[in-house]
Amino acid sequence: MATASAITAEREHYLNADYGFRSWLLTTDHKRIALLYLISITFFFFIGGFFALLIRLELLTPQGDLVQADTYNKLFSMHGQVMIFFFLIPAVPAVLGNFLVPMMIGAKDLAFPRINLLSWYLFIIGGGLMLYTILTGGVDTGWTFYVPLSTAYLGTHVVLAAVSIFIAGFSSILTGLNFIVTIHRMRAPGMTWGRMPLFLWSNYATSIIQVLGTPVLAISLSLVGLERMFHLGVFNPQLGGDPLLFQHLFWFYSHPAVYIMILPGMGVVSEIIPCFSRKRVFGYEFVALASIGIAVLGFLVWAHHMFVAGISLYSAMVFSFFSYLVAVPSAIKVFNWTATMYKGKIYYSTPMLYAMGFIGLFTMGGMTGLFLASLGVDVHVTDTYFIVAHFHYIMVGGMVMAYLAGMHFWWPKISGRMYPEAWGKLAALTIFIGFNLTFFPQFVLGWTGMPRRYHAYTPEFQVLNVLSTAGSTVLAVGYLLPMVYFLWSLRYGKEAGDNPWGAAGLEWKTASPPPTYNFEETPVVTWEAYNYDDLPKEVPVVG
Amino acid sequence: MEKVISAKLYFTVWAALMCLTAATAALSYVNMGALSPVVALVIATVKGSLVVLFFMHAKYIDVKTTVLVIVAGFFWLTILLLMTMTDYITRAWS
Amino acid sequence: MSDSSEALATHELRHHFENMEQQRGASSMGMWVFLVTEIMFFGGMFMAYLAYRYEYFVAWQEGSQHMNFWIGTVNTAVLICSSLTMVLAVLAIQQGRRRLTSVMLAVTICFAMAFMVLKGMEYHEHWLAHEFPGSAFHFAGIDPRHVEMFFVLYFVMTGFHALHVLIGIGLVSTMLYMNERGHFSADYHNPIENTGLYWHFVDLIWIYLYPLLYLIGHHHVS
Amino acid sequence: MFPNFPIWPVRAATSASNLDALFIFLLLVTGTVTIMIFILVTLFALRYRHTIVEKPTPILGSLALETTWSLVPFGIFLIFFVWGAVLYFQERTAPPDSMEIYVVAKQWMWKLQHADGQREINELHVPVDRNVKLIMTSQDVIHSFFVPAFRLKQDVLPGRYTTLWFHAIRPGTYHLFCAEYCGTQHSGMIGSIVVMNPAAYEAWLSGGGGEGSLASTGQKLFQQLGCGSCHRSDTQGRGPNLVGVFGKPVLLEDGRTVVADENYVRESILNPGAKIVAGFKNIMPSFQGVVNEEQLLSLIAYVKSLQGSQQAEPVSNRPAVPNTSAQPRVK
Repeated sequence: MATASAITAEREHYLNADYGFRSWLLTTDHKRIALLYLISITFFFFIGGFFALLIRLELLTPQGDLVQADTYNKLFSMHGQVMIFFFLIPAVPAVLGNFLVPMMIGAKDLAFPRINLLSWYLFIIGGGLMLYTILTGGVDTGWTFYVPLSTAYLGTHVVLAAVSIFIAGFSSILTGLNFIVTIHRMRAPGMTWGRMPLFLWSNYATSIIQVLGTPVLAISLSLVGLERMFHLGVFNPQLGGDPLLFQHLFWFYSHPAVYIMILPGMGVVSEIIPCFSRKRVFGYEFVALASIGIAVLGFLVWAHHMFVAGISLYSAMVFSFFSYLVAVPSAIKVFNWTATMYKGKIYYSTPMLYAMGFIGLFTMGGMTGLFLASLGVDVHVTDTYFIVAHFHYIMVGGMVMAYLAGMHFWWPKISGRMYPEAWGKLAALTIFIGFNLTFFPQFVLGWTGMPRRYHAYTPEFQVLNVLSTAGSTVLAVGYLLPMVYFLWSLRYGKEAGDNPWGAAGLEWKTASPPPTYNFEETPVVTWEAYNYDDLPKEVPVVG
Repeated sequence: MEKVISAKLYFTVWAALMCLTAATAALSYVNMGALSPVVALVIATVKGSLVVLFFMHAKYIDVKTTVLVIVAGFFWLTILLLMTMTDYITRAWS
Repeated sequence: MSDSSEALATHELRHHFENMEQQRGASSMGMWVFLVTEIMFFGGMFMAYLAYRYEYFVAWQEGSQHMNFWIGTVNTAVLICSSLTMVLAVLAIQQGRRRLTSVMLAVTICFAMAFMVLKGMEYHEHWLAHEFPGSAFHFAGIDPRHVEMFFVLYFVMTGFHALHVLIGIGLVSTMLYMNERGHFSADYHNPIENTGLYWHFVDLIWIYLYPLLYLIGHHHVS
Repeated sequence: MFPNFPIWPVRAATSASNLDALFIFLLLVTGTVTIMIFILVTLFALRYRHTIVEKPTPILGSLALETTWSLVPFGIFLIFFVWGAVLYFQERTAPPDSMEIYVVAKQWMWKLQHADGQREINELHVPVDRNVKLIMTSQDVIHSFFVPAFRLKQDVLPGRYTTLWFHAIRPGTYHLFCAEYCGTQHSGMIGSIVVMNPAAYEAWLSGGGGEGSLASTGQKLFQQLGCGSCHRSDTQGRGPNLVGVFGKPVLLEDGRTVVADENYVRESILNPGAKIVAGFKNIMPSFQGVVNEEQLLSLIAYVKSLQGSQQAEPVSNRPAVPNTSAQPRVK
C-alpha cells in the first residue's frame, strides 16, 4: 500500500498518513481495517477456489480416479467452509461495508473502532485455525456438520474446524454490532433514514441477521464439540438424542446466513444501477423496506432444508408457506432495479455490466428457489445437483458478481486510481460466460437425479459434468484477471478525481483516497438519497 | 445525565425477588398437575422482568432503539422455540 | 474536584463522538446488542431442553428428583444478592462515591465466588452418585438412558452458565482494579454500567435455569 | 447424439407423473418471467444507452406498480405452495393396504427384508402396480433412500423409523442412491429397484427360499428372549397382552395416550421406562444392545401379526377405568 505514486504524496490521506507494520496492524481507522479484510478474504477466496477446481477435475470421470473418496469428501467440505465463513459472509460487509458505512452517513469512524480491529483479529485467528486444520489433515463433515456423523463417526479435525468457525462467527457478530450502533447513533445532521443510501439499508438488515443468528450457530457447534470431547452427548442417538434437533439449530442460523451473504450484494447493486442510469432508484422506500423484510422473514423459513429429513408433515407446510413469503421482497427488488433502468441514460462501465449480470443470474437463482420451496418438487431435487446449482447461482452469480461490481465502483475512492476499463469489461464477460457454462448444466444433472457430494457417479451423468468442468476453468481465469489489474492500477492506474462516476452519496463528496477523518468538517445533508436530477447528466470518466 | 434511582427502590426490588424465589420453591412442593410448570415459569418471568426493568435500567433508557433491541432479542428467541416446537408437537400426528 | 473529573471525562471522549451523551448512548446500546447475542446463545440450549422435555417427560421428572433442591435455591438467592450489590455499585459511582463503589464491587465478587463454590459442591455430589454422563453413569430408576440425557443437558446448561459467572468475576475484578486506580468518576463510568448489565444478564439466565432444572418433580429426594 | 445422455429422468411411478406435471408448470411460469426480465434489461440497456439519450426522465416510483408486483407474484406462489403441499401429503401418507418391506441402512449398504423372509442387499424386487411401503431405519448415521425414477426421497434416521411408499407403474431396473452425505463410501452406497411383472415377481419369490416369514423369525426370537413369560396371551401376565395392540391407541401410566406404531414398539423394547402402559410397573429390562436392528424388525413384524379381535378402545389388561392415582398431566 505504501507504493502510492508521487503525485498524491503531497496531500495527506489515510494511506500515507502513517507507514510501517504497527500503523497497519494496530490501526483503528475503519478504512485501513477494510483493506486488511480485503487482503485476508482474497487469500481465502483463492484457497476455496483451488478446492473447487480440484472438485471439478475429479468429476470429469464417472469413477473417482483423481483423488480417493476421503480426500474428495475433505475437498468439498473445506471448499464449503472456507468459501462461506471466510469469504462470502465477510466479503461485502467487512470490506466495502467497513470502508463506506461511516463515510456514507458522514461520520468520522464506526461507533467502536477498537472492537472493529478486534473483529479483524478474531477473523485472522479463526482463519489461521482453519488453515491449520486444512494443512494437518482437513475435515470431512461437509459445511453442515450433520450429527451423528460429525459427533461419532469421523476421526478428522471436526472440533478444530468448529472452533475456527466459532471464532470467525464472533468476528461477524462484532461487525454486525458495530454497524447497528453506528447507523442508529452516528448519522450526520440531516441524514434521516429516508435519505440513507440503500447500501446502508441492506448492511443494516445484514447486521440484524448477523447479531441474531450467529449465536445459534455458535451453540450448535459448541454442542458438537462438547459431545466429541467430553461425551456430553446432546445429540447422541443412544441417549435418545435427536439428529433433527441439531439440524433445526444449525439451519436456524444457516438459512439467514445466505441472506447475510446476498443482502450486501443487493445493496451494492442498488447503488450502481441508479448511478449508471443517471436516475433515481425506482421505489426507494420499497427497496429499502424489502431489505428489512428479507432479514425478518428470513428467520421463519429454515426448515425448508429439512423437508425430507423427517420433520412432521404440518411443520413442513408452515415452513414452505413462509419460504414463499420471503421470496416476495427479493422479487420486489429485482423488478425495481429493472424499472430503474427504464427511461434512464445507461452507461456500460464495468460496474454496470456486473450489476446487469447480477440481475439476470440472481433472478435465475431466485426462481429455482421457488422450485425448492414447493414441498412436492423439493422431495425429488433436494440433496441433488439442482440444489448445488441453485445456491451457486445466488452465491457466485449473485454475490460474487455484486462484490466485484462494488470493488470496481469504489476502487477509485479506495485507491485514488482508475482500473483499466477494457480489461474490466473483458473480465466481466469471461466470468459471466464461465459461470453459466459451469452451473447451468448442474440444474439438469440435479433434475435427472445426480446426488450431491458424490465422489463417483453413474456414467449417464458424465457429459454434463464434463461441460461443467470446462466452464469452471473459464471461470477461474475470469477471477484471476481483476486481481492482476487492480494491483497494476495501484502504480499505473489513471488518476481518479473525487467523483469519477458523478455518483450521488456522501462518500463521493470527499477526496479519494479520503483523509483519515473522512470529512474536513461533518457534512450537513439537505438532499434526497439519489439526487441524480441535479447531478451532471454524464459519467465524467466516460464523458 | 441519566436519572439516578434511589437505593430504597433497589432494596424493595431485591426483597421482591427473594420472596418470589421462596414462593416458587415452596410452590414446587404443591402438586398442581399441569399448572406447576406454568406457575414456575410465570414467577420466573416476573423475576426476570424485575431484573431487566430495574436492575438493568430498561425502564429508564432514553434511547428508544435500545428498548427495541431488547424486545427483538426476546422475540427472536420465541421464534426459535415456537417454530421448532411446531415440528416436535405435530410429529406424532401423521 | 469537579474540573479534574470534567477534564478526565473529556479525556475519555473518544475522538469520533460528538459529545459524551452520544458516546454513553452508543456504549449501552452496544452492550444490549451483545446481550441479545447471549440470549440467542443460551436460547439454543433452552431449545434442546424444551424439545427433550416434550419427548422424554417421564425421564425429566425422574432426573429432576435427583437435583440438590437446597443448593439450587440458595444459589438463586446468592445470585440475586450479588445483583443487588452490583446495582448499588453502579449507583455509588453515579454519585461519585468511589470508596463505596469498590466495597460493593468486592461484595459482588464474594457472592459470585460463593455461587461457584456451591456449584462445585453440587457437581461433586453428582459425580459421587455416578450421575455424570458417560461410561461411569448408572442410574437405577425408570428410563435410565433418557435420564442420562437430562443430566447431559443439566451439565451443559449449568456448565455454560458457570463459565459466564467466571467471566463475570473477571470483569468485576477488572472494574474494581480500575476503580481503585481512580479511573472512574461520576461523569465517566460506562464500563461499570456495562459490567453491571452483563452481571444482571447472568443472573437472569439462572432465574430461568432454576425452575426448569430443579422444580419439575414434586417430592424432593435430597 | 450421445448414447446415454438423459435430459429427463424416466417416469416409473405414480408419484413421478404427478410431480412432473407440477415441475413443468413451475418451469413454464418461472421461465417466462426470467426471460422477460432478461429481455427488459437488455432492451433498456440498448434503447436508453447514453450515446442516444440526452436527459434521463426522473421517475420516483409508483405505488400501484409496486403493489401489483408484490401481490401478483405472491398469488402465483400460493398456487405453487398448495399444489406442492398436496403432492407432499400424498407422498407422506401410505395407503393402508400396501405391502411392507423393512429397510436397514448401514454405512455404505442397504439391507432390505421382505415380510415373507427374503433378504436382499442393495437390490429390491417389487411387483408392478402394487402399493409398496418401506419402513426404514439406520444403524449408524443419517442416510437417504432416493429413487430418481420415482421422484421420491426420504432420510433414514438412527433410532427411529421413517416410511416411504410408492406405486410402480413400469417394469424395469431403476437407480437407488444414498442422498444424505454419510461418510467415505457415500457415493458407493447405491443399488437398484427391480420392478417386475406379477408373474416374474412370483417366480422370483418362490425361488428366494427365505427361511420362513419375518413374523415367524420374530416369534422364535420372542420365545427365545423369554418375552412370553411376561407378555402372556391371557390377562395374568406381568406385562401388557400384545394381541391386537399394534395400530391402536394405548393409555399410559401418566395419562397420555399414544398410538402403538413401529416407533412405540421399538422404544418399548429399547427404553421400556419411557412409556409405561397404565396399570403396569416399570419392571421390564432394556434390550438395548441385546437385539440388533434386524432382530428388532422381526419382533415388530411378529407383534403386528398378533391381530386379535377388533378392540376399539385403548388396550390394557385392567378394566378400562382411567388410573385414578395418576393425574392427567399435560406436558
